[in-house]
Amino acid sequence: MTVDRRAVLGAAGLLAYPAQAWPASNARAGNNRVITAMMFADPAHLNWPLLNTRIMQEICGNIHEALLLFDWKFKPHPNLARSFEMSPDGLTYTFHLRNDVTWHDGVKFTARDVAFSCGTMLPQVNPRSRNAFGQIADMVMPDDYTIIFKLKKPVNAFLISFMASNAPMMPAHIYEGTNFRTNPYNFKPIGTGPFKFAEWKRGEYVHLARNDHYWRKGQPGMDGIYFRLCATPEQRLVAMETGAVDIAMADDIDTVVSSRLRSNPNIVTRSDAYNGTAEIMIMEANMRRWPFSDRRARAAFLHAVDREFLVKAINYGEGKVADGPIPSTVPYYDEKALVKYPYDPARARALLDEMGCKPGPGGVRHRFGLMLVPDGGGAWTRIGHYIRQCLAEVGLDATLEAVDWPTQSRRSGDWEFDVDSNSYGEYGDPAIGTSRFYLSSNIRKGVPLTNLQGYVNPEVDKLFAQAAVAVDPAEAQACYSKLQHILTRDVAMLWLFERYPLFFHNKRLKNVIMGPNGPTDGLGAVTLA
Amino acid sequence: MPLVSIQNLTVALPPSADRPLAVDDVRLEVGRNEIVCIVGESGSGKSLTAHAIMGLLPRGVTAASGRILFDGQDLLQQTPEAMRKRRGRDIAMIFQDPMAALNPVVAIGRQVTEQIRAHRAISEAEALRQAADLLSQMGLKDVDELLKAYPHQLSGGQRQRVMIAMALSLSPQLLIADEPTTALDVTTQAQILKLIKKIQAEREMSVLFITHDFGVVADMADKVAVMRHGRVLENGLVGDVLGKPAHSYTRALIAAVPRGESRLPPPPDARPLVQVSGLTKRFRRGGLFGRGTVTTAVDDVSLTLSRGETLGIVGESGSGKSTLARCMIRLLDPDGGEVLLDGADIAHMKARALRPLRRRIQMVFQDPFSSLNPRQTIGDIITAGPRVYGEEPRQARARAADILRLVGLNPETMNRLPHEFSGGQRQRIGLARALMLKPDVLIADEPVSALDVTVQAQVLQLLDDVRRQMNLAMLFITHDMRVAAQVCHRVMVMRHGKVVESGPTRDIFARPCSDYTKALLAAIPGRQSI
Amino acid sequence: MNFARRFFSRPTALFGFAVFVAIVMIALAAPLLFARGPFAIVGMPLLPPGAPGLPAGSDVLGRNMMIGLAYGARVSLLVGISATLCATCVGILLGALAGYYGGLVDDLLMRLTEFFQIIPAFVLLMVLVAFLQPSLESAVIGIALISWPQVARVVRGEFLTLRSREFVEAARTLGMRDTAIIFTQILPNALPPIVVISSMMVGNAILAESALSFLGLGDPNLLSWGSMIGGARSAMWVAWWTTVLPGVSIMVTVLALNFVGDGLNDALNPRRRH
Amino acid sequence: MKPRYIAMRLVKTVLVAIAVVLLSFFLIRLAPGDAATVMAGQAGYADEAYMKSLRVEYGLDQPLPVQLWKYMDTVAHGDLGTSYVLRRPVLSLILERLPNTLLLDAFALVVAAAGGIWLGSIAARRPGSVLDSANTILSMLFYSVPQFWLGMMMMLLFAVWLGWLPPFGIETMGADYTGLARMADVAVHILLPGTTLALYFMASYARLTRTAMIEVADQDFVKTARAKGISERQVARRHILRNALIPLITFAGLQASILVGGNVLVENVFSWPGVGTLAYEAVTSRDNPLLLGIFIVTAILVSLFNLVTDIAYSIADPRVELGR
Repeated sequence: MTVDRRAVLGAAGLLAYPAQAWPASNARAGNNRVITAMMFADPAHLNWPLLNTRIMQEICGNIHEALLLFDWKFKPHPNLARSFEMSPDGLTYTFHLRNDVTWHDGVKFTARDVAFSCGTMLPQVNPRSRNAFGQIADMVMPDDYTIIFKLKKPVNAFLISFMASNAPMMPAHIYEGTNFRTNPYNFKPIGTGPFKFAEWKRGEYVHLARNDHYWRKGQPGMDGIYFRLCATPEQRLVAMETGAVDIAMADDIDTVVSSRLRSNPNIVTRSDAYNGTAEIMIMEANMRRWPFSDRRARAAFLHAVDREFLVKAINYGEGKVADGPIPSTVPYYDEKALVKYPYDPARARALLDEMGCKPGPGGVRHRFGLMLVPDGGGAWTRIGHYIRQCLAEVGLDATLEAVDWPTQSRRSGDWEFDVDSNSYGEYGDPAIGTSRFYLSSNIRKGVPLTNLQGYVNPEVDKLFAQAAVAVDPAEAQACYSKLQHILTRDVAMLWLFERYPLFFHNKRLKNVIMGPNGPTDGLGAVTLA
Repeated sequence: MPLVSIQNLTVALPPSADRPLAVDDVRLEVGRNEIVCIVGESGSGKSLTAHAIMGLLPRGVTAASGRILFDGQDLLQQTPEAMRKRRGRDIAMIFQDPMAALNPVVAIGRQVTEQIRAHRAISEAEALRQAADLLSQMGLKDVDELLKAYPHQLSGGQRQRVMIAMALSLSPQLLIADEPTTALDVTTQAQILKLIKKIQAEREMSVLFITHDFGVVADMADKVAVMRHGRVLENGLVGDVLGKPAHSYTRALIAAVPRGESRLPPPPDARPLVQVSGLTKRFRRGGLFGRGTVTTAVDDVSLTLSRGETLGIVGESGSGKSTLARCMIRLLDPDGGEVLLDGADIAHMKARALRPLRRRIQMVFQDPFSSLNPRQTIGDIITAGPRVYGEEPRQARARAADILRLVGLNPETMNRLPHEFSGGQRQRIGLARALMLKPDVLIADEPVSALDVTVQAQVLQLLDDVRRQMNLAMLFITHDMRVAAQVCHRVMVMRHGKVVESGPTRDIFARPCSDYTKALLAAIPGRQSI
Repeated sequence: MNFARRFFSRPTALFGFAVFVAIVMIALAAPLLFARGPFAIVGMPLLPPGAPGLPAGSDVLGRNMMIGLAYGARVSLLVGISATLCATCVGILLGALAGYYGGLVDDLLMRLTEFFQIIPAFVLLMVLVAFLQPSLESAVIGIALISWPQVARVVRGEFLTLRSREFVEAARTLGMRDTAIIFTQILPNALPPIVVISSMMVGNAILAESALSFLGLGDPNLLSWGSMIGGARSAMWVAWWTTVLPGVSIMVTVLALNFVGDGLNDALNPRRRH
Repeated sequence: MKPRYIAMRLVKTVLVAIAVVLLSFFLIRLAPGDAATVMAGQAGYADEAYMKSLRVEYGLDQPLPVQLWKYMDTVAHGDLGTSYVLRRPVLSLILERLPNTLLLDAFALVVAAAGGIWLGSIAARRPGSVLDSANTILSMLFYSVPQFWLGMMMMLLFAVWLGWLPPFGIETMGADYTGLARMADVAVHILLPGTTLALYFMASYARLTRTAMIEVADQDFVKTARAKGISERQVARRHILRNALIPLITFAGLQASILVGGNVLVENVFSWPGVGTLAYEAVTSRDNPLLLGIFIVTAILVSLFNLVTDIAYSIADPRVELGR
């Protein structure tokens, strides 16, 4: 079955309401040089490394900056670092910093801040930074604006670790020697970015004001940003349509209605704003339990589910079927290496028969639980409902388990599940975002978002290790190609689809998305029409 | 020309009622400067006649035909606004229960001035001054305090005086008093009756007085009208009607009024079956933290009761007579003293040990409507006791038929539910329930006070017959001296939880020792005339 | 007989009863009428009511809303009635003990019901359901747990007044045991208000279940009216029927139950009729 | 007697709060998962060291009785502890939100009571009339509708289709209004959520008023009032309504207690920054100190409301004496 989005839209158009909703001008009032973005929940605090969630990236990306910026091909460019070089053996990196950068409180930004961020604060509080910065053996600062990193062993993903989402620069004069978790500046952060923290009214908004002393000339192009709390999906749609809010990011708008916003002439839609994160929707099978301990059962699962339909109908076309562990939008993806599992219920049944998972009374071969990501009846619930129907066709009876976040985290961490649902971001390099789910060394009971499935393959372990220290990109590519073959052959995970979260902004905003990290790189370049 | 002349008044009830007419072709006159009593039992239409005069018939009840001439004008033809202006000014009314008739959340003063100011354009202060005058005329003291008080802070007598003061505030020509003393204690009743009579004489106004009690009629009326089933049976000067009643119903009514003198022989001298000594019961009120207040409801009461005799406990409300009974039958746990039944102290017995003894003391309750479980058939109600003690259901039902016959009911009524019976019949059922257990002692707690006077006489007779037939020891609790005189061998007068005096009925009535007893006796309405 | 006549003489009670019976019939017949179940995808998503084969339109997944509404009735009624039954049984038992015996038992029970009165009920319900894991059973248990104090208070009040009525005193003087008095004398007379409050409580339980499902704390394997609304939240501007129809279903069902409760109240307490 | 009684009630309030802490402390901890797992899950990346450091910081590594003891100790010092997730003092978090919830409550209470009493007294004037029936049915309707859904529908109607009112939130973002302009701004925003809340309670007020007025109208003192010859309007106002309103005080107190904990659903639907949304966040993130804090503050407020209700009752009805 195919779903024509336009037909859907036509049906919906029957009751297109008069566009006279509460006027945006009312909602925005006064200053037109201030824009409003939305947040679906209040963040706990504004210490970015301490809680590296998407909402923090969106807000703090305007306050904090990284040393490097990355282009659409994930090539590094100068940012806070004027220039940088790597030694041929891949063990020494030198960064030359700009000397015209000041923190929002007027203190000069220097190498000491970089050393503090990369050497102390980030590895300590941001688990994702540990891969790269954990390998730092020594840091040398010949002057205030130069820093040299010496590594214990080569790290293939070292430079990409300087993406803003992984390595925001934090002010040493604020945090050094303090308890990072309780520092009062967690609620009034100090950064170097185009906007500075102004006010936070919990339950309502976070207000960022223009940084008049921003080092990049001519930026920022507006007076401030309000991040307005819009807790429910219907609020977010209304806010966007009425123009009360200028920007909707990532999951703010349910895919169900994305076509409606796409067709709105006042709104610009981007589906590439999160290429840097490169998110895959997955299901994890607990490989300690039969039948999913058998690769044939996992293969049958994939054959049973029409993932094309899942993308098109359930996710309204916003994405692409995920064939393997590495998303198709990032480096190292190798389509030729993949073993694919197209929609084929007959094949699924055959595989299950072959492995001895035979139909019992009522045609049921096996009953198991399918734990859903709690999203209050959103996309994951729809995915769960659809997959349950698909599996029933091949004799697998999945019971959906609705849990709340704490329960989901605890049960998955403690391996108390048959199949659970999840998603992961690649964050520029498989060594940062991907390998953690497949390495046997990362089987850690009680810790969510690790190798929960209990997948063990020494060859995979070896290849990931080899790729991580490869200095030559070709060598890394070879390892990752081989990995993609082995992992897909083993059905090391139930990959569903790559999600391209949509980014919407009012067309009065220009230059909003400038690279694969989208809003995380900040909205300093934005100009207003 | 009489002040009020009711001509062929018919009052119709709504279609859903059990009868079409509440008042049927009534003719009645109230002359100037006279008291006319309407006397009748419940459902006689006496009250609705009065309400018709006021123009205050309940919703759905209408004056279907006839005229009510007041000073020559037909009140039934008046506009509602004209009637409103007359009410309170020309015709005033006082009601049975002054507690219910006063607004509980408005101060007394305000309630009096409200009436004055509804008809006269004067200031609140001036109205208050008048109100104070009126209240003192009614014999009330501390008037200024009283005006600020709320109804619940007053005694029953004070409240009714306030009601009368209110009614008289605009010097109406006619005062309608609808059973104004029925809810009051007997001594208070006497005072209020006296007050009404005095004021009537002073102001030379007309009073229409509604009552069920021929004793009151005898004391109050110049003329009397006897009503039954919405009709006036007899109408005339009070002396004529009392002396030579023309209608048999009137005769029955007069005969049924207890005489207030003992007809019973002195009690047989026997060994006491029940001996109560030093019985005390206190009630505590108050919460977890606050110091609760303690009232002593029964204070060191002793008595004896023998087979075949009836002991009357007489007292006004709050005298502790009901509490005493409930302690003796262990519905309440006494705080001190003992209750010996055949030598066994049941006052402090554990529930388990007490259970087999319970059948020996039984009780007949006051309220014929709440004393029978509305969801059980008569058969189930009266066989419940025997079944508790393990009697075969069939045998119990056979005995139940006998007992029902004994109390004057048809045994075929056993499958009916209580609501199908009248008040008097229900009291008989209650008695049957008690008798089923073949008790030695029967406690009757105001068994006839909720009944009409003719029914009252029948039930009293039945109780006395049963007592004699079954050789029961009977404790008879009542507030009515006349009733006590009729059925009791001995009488014990109680007040504030204490025994005032006790002795053979004749002695008490003939030679009361205490002032209180004397006051009680003096307060019996119509004592001289009937 | 008399009771039935009194009950059905009210148009609202008649309407409520008829609607309630109809909804029960739909709920019972749903698996017979729609064997494939409510989750089957039958067409394009968000088709408006009246599209071929879709009298109530399709939802965000292209499922037949009609079937969803029919199956939703099963969940709502099942939760509503079971939770009420549990709450009523517990409430009667504890309320009867407290009202009849008074004293310490009463004090303890009143403190316990006060606790439930003080803690925000819905927050407590969310904690309970999170603890028990969202499912049909946990919804029933949770709702029963926050509802029983209401019954207990009513039963206690009834017992407090009834225990001093003379027919109860009479039963005691006859030597009847407490259990017999509670169950044969008092309880039958206390039933009318219990019946009334229970019928209203079914409605409230349905509302609570829909609120839970709306927030995603319902049983994900069942389609309930609340979860239909919750799942279609984001689509409500583009496809009104996805939220309006389940909402109206809840409203009509609860309204019917409240009308029934109102009718029962009047029919069982003829004196309070006006 | 009265000050003493009030003092006793305040002492009781403290005892109730302690009982609430004890009961809910264990109740809350029955739920699976803790704040550490939540935060690890949110961060998208976690390891043992990170989670252990969180647990040590929160004291979650201690045995339960020790945790309880420590918590009671902080509470005894007038401190409700620190939120796990938001990392700020619980008391200030709650006090930040409480005014918003109280504002919404007060609006809902006034609208519900005024509207309900008005509707109820109209209905009571002619029981059984068409107006009365319409009133009853309408009240029942509002009583039967799911609040969250009613809120969504109101938003759809008044904010989206008609465009008369702002769809959600408590004030206009970035407008920085002051004084009257700000009050007007908040007033416009409160209309939808406030009315949604009020309609539910209005139904109860209307029913209670109607029943009470009909019952009072049957009482003897109303007959007395008529017998005095005062006008029907005065009878209705001074005698019937005045008495009929007394039971409503109890209901208003009850409503206040129900509302003070915040309404999770209505606040959620309208993004109203009140205690309800805070409680919802606290439950879903296992922020136990925050949830316990909300329970304690609610318990104290409810006890105070009960006291105020009792005092108001004793003023309105002279028969009722405080402490009896």
